[in-house]
Amino acid sequence: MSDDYKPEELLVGVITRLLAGVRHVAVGMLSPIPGSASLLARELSGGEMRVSVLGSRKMNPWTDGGVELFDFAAQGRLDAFFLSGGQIDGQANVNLVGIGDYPQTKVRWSGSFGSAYLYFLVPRVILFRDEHTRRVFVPKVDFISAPGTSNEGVYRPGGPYALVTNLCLFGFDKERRRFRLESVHPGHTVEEVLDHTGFEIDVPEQVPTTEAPSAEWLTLMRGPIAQQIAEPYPKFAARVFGIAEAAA
Amino acid sequence: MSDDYKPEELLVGVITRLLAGVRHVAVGMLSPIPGSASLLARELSGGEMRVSVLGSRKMNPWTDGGVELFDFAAQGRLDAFFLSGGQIDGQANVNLVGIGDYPQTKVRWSGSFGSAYLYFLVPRVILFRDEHTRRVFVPKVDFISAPGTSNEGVYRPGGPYALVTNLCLFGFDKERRRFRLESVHPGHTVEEVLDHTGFEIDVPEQVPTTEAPSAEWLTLMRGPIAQQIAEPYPKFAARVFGIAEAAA
Amino acid sequence: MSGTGIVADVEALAALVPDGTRLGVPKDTTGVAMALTRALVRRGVKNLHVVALPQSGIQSDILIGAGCVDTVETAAVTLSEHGLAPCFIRAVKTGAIKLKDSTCPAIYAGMQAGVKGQPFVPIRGLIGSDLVAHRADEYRVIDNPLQPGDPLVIVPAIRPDIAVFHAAMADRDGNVYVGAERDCFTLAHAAMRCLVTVEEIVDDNLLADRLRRPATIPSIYIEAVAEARQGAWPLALGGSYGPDNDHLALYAKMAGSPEGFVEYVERFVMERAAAAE
Amino acid sequence: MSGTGIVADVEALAALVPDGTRLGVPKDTTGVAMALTRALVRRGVKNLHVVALPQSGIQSDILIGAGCVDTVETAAVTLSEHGLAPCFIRAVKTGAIKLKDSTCPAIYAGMQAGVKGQPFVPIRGLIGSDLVAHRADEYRVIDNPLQPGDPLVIVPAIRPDIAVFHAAMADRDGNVYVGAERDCFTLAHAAMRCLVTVEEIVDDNLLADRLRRPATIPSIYIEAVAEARQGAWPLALGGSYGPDNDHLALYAKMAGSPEGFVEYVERFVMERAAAAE
Repeated sequence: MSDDYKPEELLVGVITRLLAGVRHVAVGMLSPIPGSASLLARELSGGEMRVSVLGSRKMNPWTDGGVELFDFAAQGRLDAFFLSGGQIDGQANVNLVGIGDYPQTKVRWSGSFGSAYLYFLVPRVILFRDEHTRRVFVPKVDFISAPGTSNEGVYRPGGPYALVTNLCLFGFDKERRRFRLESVHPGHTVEEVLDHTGFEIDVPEQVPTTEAPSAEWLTLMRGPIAQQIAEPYPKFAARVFGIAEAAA
Repeated sequence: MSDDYKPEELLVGVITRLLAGVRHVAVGMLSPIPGSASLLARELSGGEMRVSVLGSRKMNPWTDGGVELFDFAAQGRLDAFFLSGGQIDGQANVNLVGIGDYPQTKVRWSGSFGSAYLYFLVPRVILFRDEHTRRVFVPKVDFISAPGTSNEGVYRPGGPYALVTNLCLFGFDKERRRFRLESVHPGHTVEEVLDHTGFEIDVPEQVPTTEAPSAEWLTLMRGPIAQQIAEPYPKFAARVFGIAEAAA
Repeated sequence: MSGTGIVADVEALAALVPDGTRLGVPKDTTGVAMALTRALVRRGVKNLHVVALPQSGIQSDILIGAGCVDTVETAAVTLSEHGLAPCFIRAVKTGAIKLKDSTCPAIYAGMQAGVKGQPFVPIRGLIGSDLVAHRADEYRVIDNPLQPGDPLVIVPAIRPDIAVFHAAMADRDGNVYVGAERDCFTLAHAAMRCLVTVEEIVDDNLLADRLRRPATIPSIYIEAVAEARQGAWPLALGGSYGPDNDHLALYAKMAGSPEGFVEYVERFVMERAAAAE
Repeated sequence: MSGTGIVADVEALAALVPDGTRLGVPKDTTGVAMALTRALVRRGVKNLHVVALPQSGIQSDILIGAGCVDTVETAAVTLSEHGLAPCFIRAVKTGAIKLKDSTCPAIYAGMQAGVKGQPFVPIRGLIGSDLVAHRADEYRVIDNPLQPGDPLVIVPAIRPDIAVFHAAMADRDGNVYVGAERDCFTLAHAAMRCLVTVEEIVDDNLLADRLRRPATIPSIYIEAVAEARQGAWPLALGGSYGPDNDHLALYAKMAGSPEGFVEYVERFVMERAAAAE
């Protein structure tokens, strides 16, 4: 364990652990932290894990159009994916559309992208949002882009596996349809998490501190992973891992 | 009109007339006579008509796999196609499977290919069979690969438009669900047609003789059309139009 | 249709797009016909129903801002790393456009059903999403006829009136080479009509080119083609050029206010003569 | 799956095909893995369920004649210009194989539904065909939920256990270039596993080759590849070589009698050592 790491490096470490044993993980657009974690997980798997990164030229195996990733997921070939949300509620419902009454919402975001599909079909959907506030983590989302849970009988091999924020790591209990606090990141507290979370969660008596990335992992992040992630995300690689943008 | 033509050239002429006004005609495998007629029709259209010939390298626009022709037809983009049958009955039902009780038929042919689809979707399906016998033209087919007619309510922009044989040309009356004798080829008679047809047909009082190909059409057939059809069908072009196989 | 027409320029293509067209467009990285989009604004097209495969960016944002759009059918409108799409956001808030919010795979599946001439397609997922609740007339939940007790969403086939995109090259017969951008096949096949801009019109037949043929859309789907150098600018054309990120950032900034957008259109849309496109 | 394996030869590939496999194969002109087919006969595979996209020829005929096949699911089995498929015809008459007769577009649509992970697909046509009557457990007529009074046939998704085909080249990562043979994409994507023979294994990465990438199936779908020169012989490989019509005529003649077929297998299948393939 090292004390000298950036918050992004901690999050990369957290997500990397969530990807253990995955055969194929896909990373969506604008996701440098999940992307770095996926590449680190691949490195740790000895190259066995497949990683595809949307927006990357080199880490993009698809040759059958934009539909291919979705078809691949629906066939059960994709084990892990990342989603975020403008709002996320306690049942893991995700809102990517807006705040207020649809359609004339008073706040509008881009749209639902592939969430309403992949959330059902990918076994480990990792929710990631680095703004842990009551504005984001609401009691009930204003618009369900993708529901966190489904009634019995609905074909749903996939769903929420964890929620990673800048404060903590949640697991999701599908039976109870609730998040459970798994660990709090170094420097933060359970109270802080509760203060900034707008929905009810399960809190065990002992909440561990999130494990910091090991020196070995940090070396990998700042070495080969930084080089790889610099291709789709040169600015991120420069800012977090300190490699020159030109290196991409 | 010319007296000096081969039976195949007569049939090419008959089919060419059936293709007047077509935007796109597709020709299936092993169909040199329909292929030649389609190419002649294109020539006469000043190149406006599109012709695709399965099995041809040059006259094959498809680049999205074998499904593309079927999708193209289902969208209503294909105006004419050719079908044949091991058996054809008086309601224009087509049998490409076999004779006897399915599945263990005592005679078995290759199979139904795309008939059960294209027969519904292509407005002018031209049935072509150059063996006019009661063995082929039966009262009722043993297996319906593709039905000649459908009940009301069934989506069916397409269907049988004509039946061309070595003896005559039939039209098809969709309301009455019966073939109607349109013309008898030179050298043959109505009685001969009736003798060799196993189903009931409508016979008008006056049955014209099938128009022979004009000298102009024969010149085109033996010139540019022979050259074009020699690419997919070198043996046919050599035998019928007398051009050297090497010319392909 | 009597063969594909090679037309003079994007203004000539834009003249072929009637008001009220359901216009199929690709996502930003696939080859967006931006020069043609500017020509559409110049021609003052109205009441477009934009259907994006499966999402859109600056193209839709400009058309919306310029008042050309009635309805947007999409999984998202976004300037991606340059932020939210400002004109889209404003139009949503004022109710100036009708929304048909969807999700990428539903638009893909719907358009593929359109390609196949089938009336609808059953797909997984979506059940319980408000996307379905708000489009209940189109997205129906049915019981799987092959396995009762298995609910499924069905999506109606999508056949745009006209698809428009930008590609690397076309030949004089109107065959269009799209390289790795397979979504262009889906758009061209699904749409009733297809208008294409290309970087370059080449003399050799692309279907006769063994290496290019597999990535060439045959002319039977293409109504007209116009040459438009840098026709995807400021977006990228895969294999040819990248996005002009400075310009996209400038757009995001200027379009952030209605006045700024008007100035953008004046400078970068209206004053760009057809010759310059 | 831990990356695609490059295996030594077609015998090694054949060893990966269990008895009872539902085997997806392409039509004659698409790149049929004939060398692998001979290896399957040598290995003595049993009870194959062959599903052809959408029809088959000498490949299925040999497998049927050699007793490797339990079920044939196809729009046709034919030697095309060389006539009917003799072993297939005999097996039908004796009831030695189960038949799942279909029509080309239903097999395409079913396999495309398999690619998309959807349970079925509605298609036009077919209503009133005995193909539907004899497969009533699979091909159902339903009422269009979006437009009552519009009957439609639904076809279940097809996902073969293993797809096998022959292609021009693969790289060392297992990416496979199929050129214009788009049906190979459908087979590879639809199948649970995919085994491929190629004319040549090349050193350069095919996905990095701008011209070949659009026609390359990425290795994520490919379990194993073996080099097999002339691996489609006596059939054609598009862009590489044509069919050996003399040999196909010889096959048609010899396979015309059971004894002749036995002799054919002896001469052209069993005695062809793996090295020769």
